[in-house]
Amino acid sequence: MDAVIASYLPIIIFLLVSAGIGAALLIAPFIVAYKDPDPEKLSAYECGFNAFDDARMKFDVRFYLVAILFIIFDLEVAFLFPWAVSFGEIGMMGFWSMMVFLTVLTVGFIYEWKKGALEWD
Amino acid sequence: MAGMPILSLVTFLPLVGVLIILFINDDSEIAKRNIRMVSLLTTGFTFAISLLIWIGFDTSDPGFQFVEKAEWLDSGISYHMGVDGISMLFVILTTFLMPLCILASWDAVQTRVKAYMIAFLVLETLMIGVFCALDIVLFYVFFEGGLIPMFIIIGVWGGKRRVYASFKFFLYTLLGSVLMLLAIMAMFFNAGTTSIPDLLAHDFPASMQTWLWLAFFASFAVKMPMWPVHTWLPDAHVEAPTAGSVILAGILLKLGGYGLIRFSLAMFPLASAEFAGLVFTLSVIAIVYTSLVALMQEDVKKLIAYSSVAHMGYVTMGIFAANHQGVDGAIFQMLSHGLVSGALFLCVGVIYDRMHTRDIAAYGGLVQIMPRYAAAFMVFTMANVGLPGTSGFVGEFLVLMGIFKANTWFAVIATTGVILSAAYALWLYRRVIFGVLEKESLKAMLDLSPRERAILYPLVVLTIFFGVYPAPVFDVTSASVDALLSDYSAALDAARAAADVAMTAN
Amino acid sequence: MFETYVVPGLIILLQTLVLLVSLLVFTAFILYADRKIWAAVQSRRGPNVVGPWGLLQSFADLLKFILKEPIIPSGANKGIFLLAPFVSAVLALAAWAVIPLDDGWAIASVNVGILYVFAISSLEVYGVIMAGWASNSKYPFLGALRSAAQMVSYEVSIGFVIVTVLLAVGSLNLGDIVLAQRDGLGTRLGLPNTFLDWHWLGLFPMFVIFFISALAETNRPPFDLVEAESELVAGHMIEYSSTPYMMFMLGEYIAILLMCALTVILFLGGWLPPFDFAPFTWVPGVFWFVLKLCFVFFLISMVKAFVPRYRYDQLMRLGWKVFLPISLFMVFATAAFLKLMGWA
Amino acid sequence: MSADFLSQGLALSIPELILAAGAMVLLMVGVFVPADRANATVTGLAVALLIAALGWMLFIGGRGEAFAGAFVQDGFAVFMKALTLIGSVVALAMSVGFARAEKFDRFEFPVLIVLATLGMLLMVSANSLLTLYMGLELQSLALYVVAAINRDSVRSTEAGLKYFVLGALSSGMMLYGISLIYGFTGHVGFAEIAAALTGGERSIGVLFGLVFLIAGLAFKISAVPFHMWTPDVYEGAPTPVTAFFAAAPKMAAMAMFVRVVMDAFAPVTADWRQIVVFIAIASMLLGAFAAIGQRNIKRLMAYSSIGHMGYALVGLAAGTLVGVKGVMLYMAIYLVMTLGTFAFILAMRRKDEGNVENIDDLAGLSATNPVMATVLTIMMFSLAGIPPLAGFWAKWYVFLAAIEAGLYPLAIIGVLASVVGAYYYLRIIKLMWFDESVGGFLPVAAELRLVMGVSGLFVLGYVLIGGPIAATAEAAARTLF
Amino acid sequence: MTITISHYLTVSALLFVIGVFGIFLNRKNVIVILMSVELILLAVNLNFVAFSAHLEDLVGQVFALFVLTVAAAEAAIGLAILVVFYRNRGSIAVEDVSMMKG
Repeated sequence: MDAVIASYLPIIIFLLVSAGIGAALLIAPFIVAYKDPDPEKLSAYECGFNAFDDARMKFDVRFYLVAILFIIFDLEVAFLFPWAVSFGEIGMMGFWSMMVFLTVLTVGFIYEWKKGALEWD
Repeated sequence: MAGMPILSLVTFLPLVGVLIILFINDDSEIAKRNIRMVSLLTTGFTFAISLLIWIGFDTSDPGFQFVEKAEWLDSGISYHMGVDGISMLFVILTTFLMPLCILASWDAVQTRVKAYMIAFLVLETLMIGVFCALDIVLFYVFFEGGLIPMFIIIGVWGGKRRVYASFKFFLYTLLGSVLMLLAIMAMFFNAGTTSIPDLLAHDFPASMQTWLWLAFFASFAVKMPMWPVHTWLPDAHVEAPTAGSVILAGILLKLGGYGLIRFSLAMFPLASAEFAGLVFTLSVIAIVYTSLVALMQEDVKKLIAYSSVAHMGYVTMGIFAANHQGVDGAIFQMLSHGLVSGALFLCVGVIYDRMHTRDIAAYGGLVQIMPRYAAAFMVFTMANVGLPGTSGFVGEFLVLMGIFKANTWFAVIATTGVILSAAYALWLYRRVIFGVLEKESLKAMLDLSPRERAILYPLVVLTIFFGVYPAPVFDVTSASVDALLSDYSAALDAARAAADVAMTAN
Repeated sequence: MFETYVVPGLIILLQTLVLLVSLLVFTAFILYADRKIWAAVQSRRGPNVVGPWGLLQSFADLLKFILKEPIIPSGANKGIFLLAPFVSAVLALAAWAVIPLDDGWAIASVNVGILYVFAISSLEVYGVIMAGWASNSKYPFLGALRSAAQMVSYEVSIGFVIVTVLLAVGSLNLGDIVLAQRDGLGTRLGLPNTFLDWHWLGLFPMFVIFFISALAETNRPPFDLVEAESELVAGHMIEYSSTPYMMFMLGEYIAILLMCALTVILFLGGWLPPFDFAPFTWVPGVFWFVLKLCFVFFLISMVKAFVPRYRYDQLMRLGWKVFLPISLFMVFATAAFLKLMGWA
Repeated sequence: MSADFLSQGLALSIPELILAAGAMVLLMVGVFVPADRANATVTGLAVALLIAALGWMLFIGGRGEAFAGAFVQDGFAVFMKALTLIGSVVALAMSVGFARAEKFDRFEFPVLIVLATLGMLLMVSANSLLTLYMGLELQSLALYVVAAINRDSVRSTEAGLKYFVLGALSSGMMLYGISLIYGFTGHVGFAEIAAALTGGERSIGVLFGLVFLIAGLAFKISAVPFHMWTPDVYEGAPTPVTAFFAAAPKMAAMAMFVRVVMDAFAPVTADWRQIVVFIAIASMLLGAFAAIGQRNIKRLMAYSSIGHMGYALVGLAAGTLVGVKGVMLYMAIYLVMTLGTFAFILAMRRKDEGNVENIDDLAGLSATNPVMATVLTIMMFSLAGIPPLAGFWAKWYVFLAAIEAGLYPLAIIGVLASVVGAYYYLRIIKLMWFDESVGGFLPVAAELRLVMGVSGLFVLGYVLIGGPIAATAEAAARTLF
Repeated sequence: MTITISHYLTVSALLFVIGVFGIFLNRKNVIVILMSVELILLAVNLNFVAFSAHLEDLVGQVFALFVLTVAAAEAAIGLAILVVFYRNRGSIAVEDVSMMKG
């Protein structure tokens, strides 16, 4: 069995088993539980009165902002991972490269901060 | 005088005038007057200096004279100027007509005088440059550059349909010449030079000559103009201001003829011989057809415009007859036409300035109130018809002789054009000058003013002078034309010999 | 074929079942423990009816959930609505595949273990978003958005924290990360191998940040704004009932345990004993691991009991304006320090 | 990796480093300086930075390859970078008045310009597909934002969105091409690719890759059939942005195009030539015909630029020294013309209406603002390629190359398209000179006057100063051979 | 069955084509276009990694990392532009991206 399969096959099996457990749990009540649906029960929850417009409404643009910031920073992290792992082998050049990179990131971060992108209200 | 760059001086002198004019504001009458004076002085001075060229010209030398050469722009291209017997007189013609044009616009142009004069002076530089250029790229630059001022002149100061006319003029001419541009590039790569003397000495391969000839023909035929690409010309002539028409008819059309002699005939002899039939056919159609069209015109300027097309038909035929009479005649015809048609447009301008109409029917009986005008107009009409004793006769006669030698049938048909031209020209003259002076508005018209006399009389003198004594022109041209034709026949003989060798080898 | 694939496959299957079952059972008791601790802090008795001291309470709850009527709101997007709890629970479980309980005791000892965990826990946000969107109801939708924003905000800090650990370790394998803590700061300072070698000391600020971020990442109090009963009722889970609801809760608790396990592995020396000499070395590693796990969970539970809930803006400010700069700076500092000391 | 290697590379890329570090500093200056002065300060500093980079590159910096051959600073690069930097500087300087008048004061604009310029410099110097991609994306990402910078305007944001969608698509296609080229040649360095393609049978995979790569490149220079974004972006973006779009990125993208096909794919010239010929013809024709009906002058300039890129590609299609030189000169001259024209467009301001963009607003301009009208007339004639103006020489060089390479049909179609193109340039001249005035424009800001004046003089005086420029271009082009 | 390079190429070609078609045939929502772009980049990355393994050359993987980064930046900017556009126009339907026609 080659090495890659050897280390990842368990993960696949593990995933399958957990999926099986999950599926079993999910399906169980549909098989055994008592069912008596009526419109009141099936309508969406909304503080005591009927929902009056589409639930998938506009929402605050700041959520987008957070999403965008997340993409950027998470990606930096993705770069930092291999750098950190091989930190011992890449010498001063590797160190300084990443320092420059992080400086750039910091500049961007300061910019965001000063522009108020991090203010929630 | 040796060592003085006289050709450059003549070419760029008008630009000095432009510089001066740039610093004058045209906001008052006095300023406008100053602008006109500066322009007149500039053109006059240019003419005076250009006469030095004629004086210093060595008629026995068939090659280029007053040559100037300098590195320019890029490898291959150079700033190369010079004149020979073929081009020299066109330079003089240009510088001669320019002051007359300025004078002709003295009162006629009242709006944007500054821009108008700048455009004319720039145009003069470019036109002189075309005839002086000894580098083919330089030639093209001057040749094409002329479109810019002419476009503005027609479009801004022209008549009712000026926009249409100016666009048509510009696009037709441009369309023709871009193909020539490609041909120039191809020649550059084949011969490795853009110097006209070198290109003249270079033998282009026969197959290439065909294409090059066609490309050049596309440009010059539009510029001449030849049937069927002449349709821009009536529009442009009619709509242009008087001085614009004079320049168009007097000089710009000659660029085409000059180009045909200098490039088509001299550089591509094999193709010229091959296509002579085509040219003859087109020319003959032009002569007959446009003469007939001219007969139908109700507009004075349009009539003269169509007559120009017909006359240019003789020129092309003369050139491609490729014999001494033909080429000499063509050159003479062009010079003469430059004077005569220019003069005719000036004559039209005279009455147009008074009546603001070009309708033939609006006139009649002018001889009674404007005798001097009638006399001058008559001389030019006769010259246009080609009556012996006027310059028009010499050129036309020589051309017809040349064509007879080349092809009798074409000559016969072409001769009918002479009769037709007599018909329309005399008819025009009769309707405008003779007849009963019945229109009230006409009766108030004055005869020629001193300024108009100063414009028209020199032209009258020259028209008759060259009609009686054409020798000064032929003196200048003969050596160069001889050289050209001997090269031409040598090339044809060589090609024939090569073909024979090829035949026998087979 | 048989020997190469089927036999090892069956062995792995067995191990997996053992691990999963024990994990689920463990979770059941952790839940119970959570409620008990909370009750104790509030001077209540907590669950005490089912089984001795109420020990079987969680199992009773399970049965109750299964027997409840599963409701799918009429406006909901049925497929996604059901998929959401499934995703939450399965992903939470899946991450456990690489967690080493003892030296070599991991179902899969992949050499990108930490990346795998990081990736799987990033995916958990999908469960929340799917639930919020599929419910087609306003409160779940808002709750899901808030929850997603919260999770991603803190994930960045967690990422930086992990990077500092990796700088010190030089491997992505979770087992290696644990083993590297055998010789840490303490040893370098000349002490014997003890719990002072573990990263919690050397990377103390990161340890704190990690712990708090873990709370936010798993929507635990004081950052449980998603379920904030007073504001959003129950966040993305409002429309759920029966086992789908239970699976969210299950996923949440397993994720909490996972975060505890990660804390243990990254900062508390995994299965290593606190003192590397007898009698501590006689105790099997898995015991130490579970012990540490329980300790961390106890901390989390205590936090729930006595820290008041944050406002949403405070939460975001903490994440972006406090943790992120600090952890970013710590990456600089750690790297520079390691270079300066010549330790890397 | 020795320190020598690194320091040499850093020394060669100092212009880029100036811009990179400078952009960071500018960003910080922008946020810390009081908001009312931020834009002016940052713009001034950005201009200084760009000029510093230009000066360093021209007078101090060395020449050579660096970073294991991924970056090259040769004569060609210096020439095209100089054009790019000039384009950026002028476009930025021209934005000052607009920013003041139209309340368009975001200090991010100059910063983004600096970043985009940095990307362009990288593109020009790229000697490997990786560098190329990074430079290209740095440029593109900055440009997407710049196009949408007026975030309260539907048109600006729509321009940004369109540019983004099509830009992302094109870089995706290009990347796909790059991945195929990498896969089938095994290299990303231009020299190595060329070596791998020499001699051996070239695989269909490489050709596919080449097609995709060229598609992406064509998008960046807005050549047909990848031009769709150009008119909308030109029209929608704020005018200084359009001016920038028209000037700098075109230079860099064309330089990149030239280097890629001339360096990496020199062994398969016959293959890419067909594509380039097709693109050139299509661009010239579309640029000529589609511009005729336009009423918005920015949109008209967009079609004009499409056409002009077609002409520039004619030179590239030749694939010879003359051709490359032609492309370089074409771009240089086009840069001047386009900057001059956009200085004019920025100066089209009326008292009550602010900036106007309609061609009809030009009517009768020669009576009200004769100097402005004259400058634009010169520009239009030059764009139409009428001698003796600079635009003619630009065409001269590229068509010369086409004729030399025997691409007669291309040359013929090209010159015919230029005649059609002349029509719409003439239409503008006609409006200004032949038509009745509809009211003049406000007095022109000093910096715009300067740009108009200098570009007008350049276009007019090219016949006098063209020699040294052509010689420089030729020397620079030689470095590619 | 062994998985060869051509299998990877086929998959990535399919992804690429789906992405391109997603852009051109999609007439509804700009977000779908953004997703299609991501799909194209995914295809590219698959190519790079497959080639990298096939050629036993690391450059491909490095390239893939770069592409990944740029793709993220691109997605961020794309979303940002889309948000401002939505704020101005009130819609992100493809047919509404049409203030300017040409």
